Amino acid sequence: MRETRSIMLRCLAVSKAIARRKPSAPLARTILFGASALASVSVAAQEAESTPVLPAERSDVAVLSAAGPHRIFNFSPFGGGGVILFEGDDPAIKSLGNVPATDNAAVALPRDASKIYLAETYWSHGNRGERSEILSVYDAQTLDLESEIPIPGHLHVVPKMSQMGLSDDDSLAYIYALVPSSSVHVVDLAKESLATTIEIPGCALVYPYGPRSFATVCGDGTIGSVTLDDDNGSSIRFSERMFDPDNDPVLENSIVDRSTGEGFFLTYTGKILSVPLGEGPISGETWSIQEAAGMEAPGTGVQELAWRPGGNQLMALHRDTGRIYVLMHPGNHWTHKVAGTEIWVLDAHEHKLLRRIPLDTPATSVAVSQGEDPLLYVFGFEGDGPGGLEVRDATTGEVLRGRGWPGFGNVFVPGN
Amino acid sequence: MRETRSIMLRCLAVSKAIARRKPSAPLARTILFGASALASVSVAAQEAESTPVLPAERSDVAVLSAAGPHRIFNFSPFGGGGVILFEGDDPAIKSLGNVPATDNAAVALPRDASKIYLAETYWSHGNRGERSEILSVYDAQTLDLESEIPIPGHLHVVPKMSQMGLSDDDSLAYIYALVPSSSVHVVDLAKESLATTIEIPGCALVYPYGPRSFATVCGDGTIGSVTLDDDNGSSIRFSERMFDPDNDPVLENSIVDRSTGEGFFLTYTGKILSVPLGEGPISGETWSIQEAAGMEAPGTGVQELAWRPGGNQLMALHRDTGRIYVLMHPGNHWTHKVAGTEIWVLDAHEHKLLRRIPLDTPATSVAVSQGEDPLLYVFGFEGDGPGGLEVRDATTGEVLRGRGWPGFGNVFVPGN
Amino acid sequence: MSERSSDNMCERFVRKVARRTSRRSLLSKLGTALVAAPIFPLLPVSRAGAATPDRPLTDFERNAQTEDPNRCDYWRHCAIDGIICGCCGGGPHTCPPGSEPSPTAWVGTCLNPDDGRHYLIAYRDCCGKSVCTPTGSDCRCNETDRDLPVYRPQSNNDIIWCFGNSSMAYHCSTAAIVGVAG
Amino acid sequence: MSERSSDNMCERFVRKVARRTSRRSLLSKLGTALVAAPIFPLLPVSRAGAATPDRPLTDFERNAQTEDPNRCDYWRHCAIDGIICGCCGGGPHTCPPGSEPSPTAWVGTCLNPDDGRHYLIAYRDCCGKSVCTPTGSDCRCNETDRDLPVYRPQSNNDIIWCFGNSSMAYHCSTAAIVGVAG
Repeated sequence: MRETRSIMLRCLAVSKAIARRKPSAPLARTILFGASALASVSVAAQEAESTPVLPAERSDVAVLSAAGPHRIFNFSPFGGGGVILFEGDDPAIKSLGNVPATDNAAVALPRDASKIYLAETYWSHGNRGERSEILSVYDAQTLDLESEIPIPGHLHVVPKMSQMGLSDDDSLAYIYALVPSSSVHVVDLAKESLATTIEIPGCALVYPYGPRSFATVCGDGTIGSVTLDDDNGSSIRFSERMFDPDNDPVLENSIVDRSTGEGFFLTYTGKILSVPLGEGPISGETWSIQEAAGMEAPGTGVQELAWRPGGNQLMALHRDTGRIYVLMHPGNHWTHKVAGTEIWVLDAHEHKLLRRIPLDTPATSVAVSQGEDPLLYVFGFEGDGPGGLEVRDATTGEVLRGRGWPGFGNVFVPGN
Repeated sequence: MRETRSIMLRCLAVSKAIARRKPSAPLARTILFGASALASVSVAAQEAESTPVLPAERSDVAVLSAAGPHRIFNFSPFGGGGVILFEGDDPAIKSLGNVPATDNAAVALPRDASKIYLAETYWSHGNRGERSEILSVYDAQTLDLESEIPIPGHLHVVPKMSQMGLSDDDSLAYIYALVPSSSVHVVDLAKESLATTIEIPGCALVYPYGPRSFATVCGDGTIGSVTLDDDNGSSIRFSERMFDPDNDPVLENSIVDRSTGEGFFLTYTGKILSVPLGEGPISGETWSIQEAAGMEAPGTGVQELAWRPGGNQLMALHRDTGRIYVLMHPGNHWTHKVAGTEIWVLDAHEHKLLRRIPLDTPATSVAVSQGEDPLLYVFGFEGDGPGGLEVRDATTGEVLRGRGWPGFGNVFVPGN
Repeated sequence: MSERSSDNMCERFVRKVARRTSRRSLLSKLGTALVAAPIFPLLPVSRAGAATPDRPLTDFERNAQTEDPNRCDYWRHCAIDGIICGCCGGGPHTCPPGSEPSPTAWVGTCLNPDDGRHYLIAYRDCCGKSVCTPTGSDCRCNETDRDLPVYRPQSNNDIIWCFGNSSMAYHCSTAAIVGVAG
Repeated sequence: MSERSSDNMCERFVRKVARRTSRRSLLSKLGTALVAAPIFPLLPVSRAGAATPDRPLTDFERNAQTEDPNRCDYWRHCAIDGIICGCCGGGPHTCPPGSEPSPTAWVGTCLNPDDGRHYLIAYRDCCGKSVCTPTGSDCRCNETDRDLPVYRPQSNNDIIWCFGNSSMAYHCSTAAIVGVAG
């Protein structure tokens, strides 16, 4: 045995010179790395040259600034993806960092985007072993995991905006689950614990509004609304039948304004159910976005070509101006996942088409920043290449910047 | 509250008619699915038509036949990949199934490929939580997990053939690890437990041979060989310095024949160290594959263009015929990971070039099946598209079949 | 290739749920339902009106083929969303080795162009194993004929149908014939 | 962006190893080494002869640029294998938010074309977080100037250099200047 062979990996000493950022100070010690590979690191002063020697660098970790209204949170919980953060004003649309998520996780952001909440399922050995159902809480500036709140579970599904959401005051998280029964888990975010679980048989998804309420969509064509009382008891109200669930159902990525409780439920054929979800009976008016555009409202024909909504996250609302953005494509009925070739901009209250924005490449998803100077984010582009993210002026529709990058998924923005 | 709304997901009864494969028998019961969505499934006899009704099908699970010599195990432990099985004789080169593996797992197969051994690291919450270091044992026909043997760990590295291997009789698994010191964990596969850990300071990787021995390569330019005694004690021998570890090191994916103990260690510049690893002192002869091809042996010049070995799993040995296959490309020194544009076929004992096989697309990896009618597998193609797997006649080099499919990695074959 | 039975899955499903949840009222309901019922995988429901013989064909139905089950345009795939198990070592009703068919499924009503009949197709996911790496260029599909939102779960193709499996990890999706659509 | 110190990492490394292993003899050796040594991240070694001023340039050195650190041909990347942290919210010596620099690293000796000097570059991996999804088209690199096999681990670019981190999950790789190659 050769005793001179030393252990390969040792935490050996070097001078603290580098730590103190004195780049040209000679190292006080050498580093041993195997007896036969002894060599010295010398940061000795170079012979005088015209350019200075580049200083030694200390490894550090980036921390983000607090999110402004143009921070972008792209969510793609598949194959090791998760949340990728961008800044809408960054000309390069370069990642600011990312947060991993399990396959089919769900996500929600508080209005100031100071946290990222992820409903996740883990098995201790990847696809097997002990199961953990948790709500992971990340600090959205350090991207450090802050806590893991045990929850009963969440629905594993192609990600939808309405799988999970926060109460208007950001104090409660509502998480939709399908087994053992269709229900919503309510998490008290301050206490970091489950507050209650509310069964919503026959209905699914959560559209929070106000301090302690959420809407839900039901398989019989009604809209439900659940309100929690102070003891976490709950009551549910239903509308009359407002849509045909077999032939022209409400799309999952419909929108309820968290603050005002105004619901905008979009159907496969392009009807919007405008439903104020305050007190009392739930009802509302139904209007057609094609009629708002001066066209005929299409029916449910499988060979009835018309402009129709389609995609994944196919609808966005700019709350202050009441503008609704919808991805539209020409197609027959049952093409509700087809990528949009245009974005239609509609006045949510006047029921008027304001603008049609043609897209160079069809896209499946759209989002809009809140507040002043809104930016329109278009993503989920078709094709084999990188998914891309295009940033447009939300008022004019003009392309401001964009960049190909890999991904698909949903985009979340602060202020919603 | 509407009491008629039933729980959404129930395991409700249906007739056993379908289970008994009587496809046209009417269902005895209806399926309830929410009060408002009541509908009946009727497999009633159709009105007489010319073609028979297709029978109802029962879900089942595929099980593979025992591996023949042309079974292929492609290993790509990144981003949710793992082992994908193919049959070299399948004209479509279609997946037979796959076994998941953690990022940077290591793999080994017994000679009959009846099992798949994976050294894996799991954290209970994906990238965090409790760590498990295990050797996962899969049945290679059912692809079911049979057991998880706790081990101290394995090196996380771009996968290499020599990270892990089995003794000639398939009874021991040798798993290379770097921390806390360079060492080899020996697992008794019958007892499903760790037999011992052997430190190999200054050396790395395992090239098993015989019942209880393995070679290893050392940072000072020597080859080591460890032999276990019956009590799992061990002794190590070293060769004299056989290569220049700073300038012309031995490549990691070098080969030792498990049965004969013949080692073929290939260096960056294309030298092969033929080292018989039996009893006594370790020594051998060094020959140049370029000289075997009638060329000059290249040096280590960074602007010295020559045919050089390069790639990932860049070398294969057909044991019965003593043929060595090496991926070669024209390049300077330090291009040892560049994809090969040719495969050179060499006689391991005569030190002669037998054939140069030009490749249509440069590839980083090569493998050969053992026994009669050997097949040559070329994979790890360059470019953005699917990695692909090309099957060639190992004697003539002729392309037999091939197919693009996503992936990169190593290929393991039975009989090695 | 041989077969392994997927019997008793529904039973296992309910037992697993029982272990995992603390909501006793629900469990007792489920338990009662089981006592009265033979054990068999949950079958999907037909959607009324899906198979009207004289309605026009959807684009999928116009283009569907019956030869290659490992392509998205195979007739049974009219409402599939996922990776075809045939690209992963399985088949139209066969899970790849080492995975398990889900006891639950979503359903499509697809036209077989060879016999002109509409069949109920159960898109049973194969589960318990990480996502399959398919070999083939047309293995990841998203067809939406009569696909409904998750509040109509049995007609929704976005849900991971791995409830009650040893783990809910999704591997791929099959398209088994359940019967003729009535 | 602000910074967080990566001090005391080596110490944490050894402590974690101590908790994880049962091999007491080794631990005592490591423990002894530590008592004698200030706590500081392990620094890589120079390879003798790497920086001979009059040797010809490698292909990488001929083509290297000093403008865009988020491309593979940036001068410091002469021996990198991995995803550039600058494509993930980090920088040449900065880990992306939420990840941790490894206390250990492999080393390259790279020529800075702007000053003609060879620098020792520590390719410290950022760890503790799943693999980064880079944004950019030239972020996954595999450069091999003077890259040696794993039996010369500190010059090997294939090893996941996440020893001693909270978890060994690999996120991306940085390329920090350690000093001028002597």
